[in-house]
Amino acid sequence: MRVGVVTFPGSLDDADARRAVSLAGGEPVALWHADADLHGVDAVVLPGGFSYGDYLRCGAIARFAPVMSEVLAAAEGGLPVLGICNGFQVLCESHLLPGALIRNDHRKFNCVDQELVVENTATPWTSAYSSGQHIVVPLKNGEGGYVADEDTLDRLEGEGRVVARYVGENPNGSYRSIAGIANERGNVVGLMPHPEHAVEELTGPTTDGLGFFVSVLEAAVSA
Amino acid sequence: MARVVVDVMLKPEILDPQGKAVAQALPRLGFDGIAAVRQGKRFELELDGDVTEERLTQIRHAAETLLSNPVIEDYTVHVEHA
Amino acid sequence: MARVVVDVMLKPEILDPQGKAVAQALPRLGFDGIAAVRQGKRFELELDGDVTEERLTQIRHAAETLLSNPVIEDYTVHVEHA
Amino acid sequence: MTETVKAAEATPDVEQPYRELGLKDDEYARIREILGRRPTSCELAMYSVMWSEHCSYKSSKVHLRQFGEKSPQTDAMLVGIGENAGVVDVGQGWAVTFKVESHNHPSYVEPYQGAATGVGGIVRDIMSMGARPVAVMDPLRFGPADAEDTRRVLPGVVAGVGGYGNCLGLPNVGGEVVFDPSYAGNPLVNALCVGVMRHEQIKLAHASGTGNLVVLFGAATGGDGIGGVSVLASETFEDSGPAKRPSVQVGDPFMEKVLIECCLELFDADLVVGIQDLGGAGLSCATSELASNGDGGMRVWLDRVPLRDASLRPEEILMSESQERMCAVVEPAKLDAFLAICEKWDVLATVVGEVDGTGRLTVEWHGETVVDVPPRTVAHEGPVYERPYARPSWQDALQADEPSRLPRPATGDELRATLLDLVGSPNLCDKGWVTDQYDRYVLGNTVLAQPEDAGVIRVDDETGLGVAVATDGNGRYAKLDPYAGAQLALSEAYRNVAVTGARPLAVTDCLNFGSPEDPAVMWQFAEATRGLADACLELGVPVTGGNVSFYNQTGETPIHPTPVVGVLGVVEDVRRRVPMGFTTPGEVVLLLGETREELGGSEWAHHVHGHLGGLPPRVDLAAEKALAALMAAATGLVSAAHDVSDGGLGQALTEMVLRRGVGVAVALDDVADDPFVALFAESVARVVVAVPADRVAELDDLAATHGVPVVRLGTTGGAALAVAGLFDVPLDELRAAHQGTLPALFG
Ligand SMILES: Nc1ncnc2c1ncn2[C@@H]1O[C@H](COP(=O)(O)OP(=O)(O)O)[C@@H](O)[C@H]1O
Ligand SMILES: [Mg+2]
Repeated sequence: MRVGVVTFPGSLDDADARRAVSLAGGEPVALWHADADLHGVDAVVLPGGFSYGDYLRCGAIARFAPVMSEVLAAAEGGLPVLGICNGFQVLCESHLLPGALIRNDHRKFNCVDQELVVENTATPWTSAYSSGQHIVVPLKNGEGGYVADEDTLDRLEGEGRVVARYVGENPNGSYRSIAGIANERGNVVGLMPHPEHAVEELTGPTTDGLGFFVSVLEAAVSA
Repeated sequence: MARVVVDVMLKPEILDPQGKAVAQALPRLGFDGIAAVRQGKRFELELDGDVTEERLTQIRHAAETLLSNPVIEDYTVHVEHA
Repeated sequence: MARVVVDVMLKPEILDPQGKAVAQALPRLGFDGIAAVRQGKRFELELDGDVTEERLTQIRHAAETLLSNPVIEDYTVHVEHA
Repeated sequence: MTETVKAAEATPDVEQPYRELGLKDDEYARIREILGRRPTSCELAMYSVMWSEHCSYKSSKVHLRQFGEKSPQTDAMLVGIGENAGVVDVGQGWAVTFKVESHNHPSYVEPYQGAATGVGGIVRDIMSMGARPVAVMDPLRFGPADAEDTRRVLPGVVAGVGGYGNCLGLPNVGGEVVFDPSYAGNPLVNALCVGVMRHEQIKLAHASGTGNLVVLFGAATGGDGIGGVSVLASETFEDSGPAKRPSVQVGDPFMEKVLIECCLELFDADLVVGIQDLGGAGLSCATSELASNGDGGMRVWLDRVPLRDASLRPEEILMSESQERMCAVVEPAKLDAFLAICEKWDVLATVVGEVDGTGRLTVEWHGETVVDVPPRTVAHEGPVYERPYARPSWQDALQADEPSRLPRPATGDELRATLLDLVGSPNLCDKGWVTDQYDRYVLGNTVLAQPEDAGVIRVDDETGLGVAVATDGNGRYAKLDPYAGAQLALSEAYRNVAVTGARPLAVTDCLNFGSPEDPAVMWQFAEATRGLADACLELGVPVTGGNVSFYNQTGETPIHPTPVVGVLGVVEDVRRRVPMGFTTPGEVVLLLGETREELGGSEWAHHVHGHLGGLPPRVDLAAEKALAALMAAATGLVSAAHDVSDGGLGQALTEMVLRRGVGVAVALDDVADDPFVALFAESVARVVVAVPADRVAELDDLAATHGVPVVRLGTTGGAALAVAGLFDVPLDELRAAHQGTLPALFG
């Protein structure tokens, strides 16, 4: 089972994502932004970081990278794609996911151990969790406020496409405390918090994040 | 050399934490009578050669696809000096 | 209600990483003939009541102290619609 | 017109503006003597910036020598003082480099960019050793927490440290936030970076091998940070010269992140002979140091330097401090491979010179020679001052003003109120408002980070080899006694590293002082360096590098002398690291070390009485050594350990119970006769540990063998900090007091 992890200029958590894939029992494959080729991977992770410095808008420039046209096409075809933090922002800028992420309402970057509730376990990235399960993983970003218009939000809720929600005080002003969402088909998931930083007792607050990477391996096997 | 300016502002219905912070800071520094503040981005594009209708169309397209995100932002394009 | 706009741009001699990023992205997306891009901030201040010379002075002062750092930035103030 | 060497020879008597450039008459005379003629305007630019205090260390050199002379015998040191950063052997073929530097003045003028470029600069120093940067730390000092200007400076500095470091993908694993009126108008923004490499990957800033090429890569060169020299760039020295150049720089962290990855790929492909970062004094420094350290000479074609601002004159290009630039020496045969990797990362790279056999540094501008100098005279043989120093007249009175005269809390209620007041004071309160703005997770190797005593980073996934780093410094102690103050900074950082289970190995230091032209300040500096060198020798940890920052003062008033000391230690297996917080109820809590009535310069005297006087706690390096040895032997036995420092035992227990929400019940009778002394004295060489009840005897034995006194304090558990016979504080109340302060001040 091969999981591709894209490196854009300015990607930061790509090595962490690859390590998480290995710990889950998969084979990580490094993908390069300028290389319009997915090298036959079974799933793709767009990792966290500051692609192109996020100077314009988070993910705004990365979206146009050659590899993204391949990711878009494959995603339409059902390939499991997980965008974490900056990756989530790239997916929104690419219109693979609705809405957008804006500056945290408190205007500060914040790095905290965040409690989440996993609401949708039907996606290839969340099947290892039980619906309603509470997990704690790091949240670290300056522009993590999820926004979308009311209709979009209602549709996301109605179709059960809110994958994860913040528990307790809203950490960044995200509408309806949304931490992660999926596309209609469910194969494309965007997540603000960082499961790849919660995969080892030694370095993470918990190992709750491993489930995302275990899930996609199972999905690929059953697929 | 000609300059075209693209202003990008968050849509009114989208919360603007930075503008809000400025609005709150102003009175503390003794500036009153300011009802609201919005903070956006200003892009100054220097063109070599002069501004043609066709290039403006190009720039509007860039404003729409790259410089702004239509989901949350509005933009305006104007020529500052041709 | 009157609107006063404060534009804040990095001084010309100061590096502008944001503008640089945009300038490099544009050609990659097929937008050519753009010699340089600078990215700055645009503040839209909504005043209740109308714009008086005295309030403009106030706003210029705010632009100088709060909205910009004169060490690296220049600002301009103009009334958009009184 | 830019003067050629010929022109300078032809016109020996031309007046030159060396004074405006900060050169003294005798320094200018010496330049003429070295060259046997008057310098060209480019040469004058080069010498003036390279002979400045900042680049030449002319006032501090004679004192810093002690770090080498008194350096303890250790085979751990692979690269010592003098290079961009020191390198130590941490075993298994791994080497670690680390260094702390200051960016104080820019951070006051433009807090965000000043702090950001401070981080950028130290990271490039670490890269220039051939290492991958793996973590940063930021020791910070500000004026009073409630001062209006602190509200401007602190949030900007913190956002800048975070904005740059987070964007580089470097975990921030520690630092300091200290408030004191002496830093109002002169905040201290120090930044530390740690890098890791294999032994064989170590690189040096040497331009060797005649025919090798000098490649400038990274950002284009602009008019950043060259204010002074514009007088040279003007056509004639009379007119005012071009538009004033900015003295503050804007950082481009994305450029630097790409530069890091690019450099690492260049190192892995073994494509560089020598490498040097461009920091203070820009190309003047990089070229002269590379050439001076090399075996030949160097010729530079200055007109090939890519410019951001075409109007720059050669004098300005030579001293521009534009950020995010590196300079490499490359074999001609490897140039194409080198450029290909730069291309892959979209990094601008240009051949700007070559190593030649002349032994001289020559710079050409459009075919004309504008610089022709012996490189050593620019880079390494600058002026050296024996600045006069004298113990200030007020020192005796200050030391005589004992805190013993201050009214103290006595009853349980008074002690309780004092504890809550202190744990919420700006210097002792929780620093989460600051540290939550820093990414501590990125790279996935952070084993311990703030608020733990030291940052611990995993170096090797397989073996669990890791390093621990902590920084400390106490300006109040140093004001009372600079010699002891520097030693106390070292012993606290040493202890902070040791309590995690690491073996302290090496030291870096950032010496923040007032004006060296003030004999009192110079005395403080002489005392502090002497103290630090002596203590390093006794503790067996060499100084591997650091930084001096002078002229930290507002008007005539200098800051407290503030030596900031960073200690690096090795952790053989990070899985055995010891955290600071109580984890398990029912464990026995012990205090290791001796508590004396030591309150001079204490947080209690400072916060409650605004008092600074008497003597700082007595330095006890032998006790620190024994304690460190004990802690190393006790990993696997102690389940929590936290050093006792600012704020005393009360503060240490507070931090230990709040970390994981496990309370404690203690009795103070065996700590000191006066419970006030037991709670708030700041005696050194003390650590609080928790041990499973059935293993206390083991610890007692260990302590006995190491000659470390042990006092039994009590037992973990419950939802309060309970002090027998005196008071109880519920954890919620304690947490509210400890965590509420900075959010209330800074939003
Ligand atoms: N500016 C900062 N950046 C990162 N960590 C910090 C900063 N200031 C304080 N810390 C962390 O907060 C904790 C408490 O700081 P401090 O009380 O100075 O530690 P200690 O007393 O053990 O030296 C330490 O882990 C320290 O590294
Ligand atoms: Mg400590």
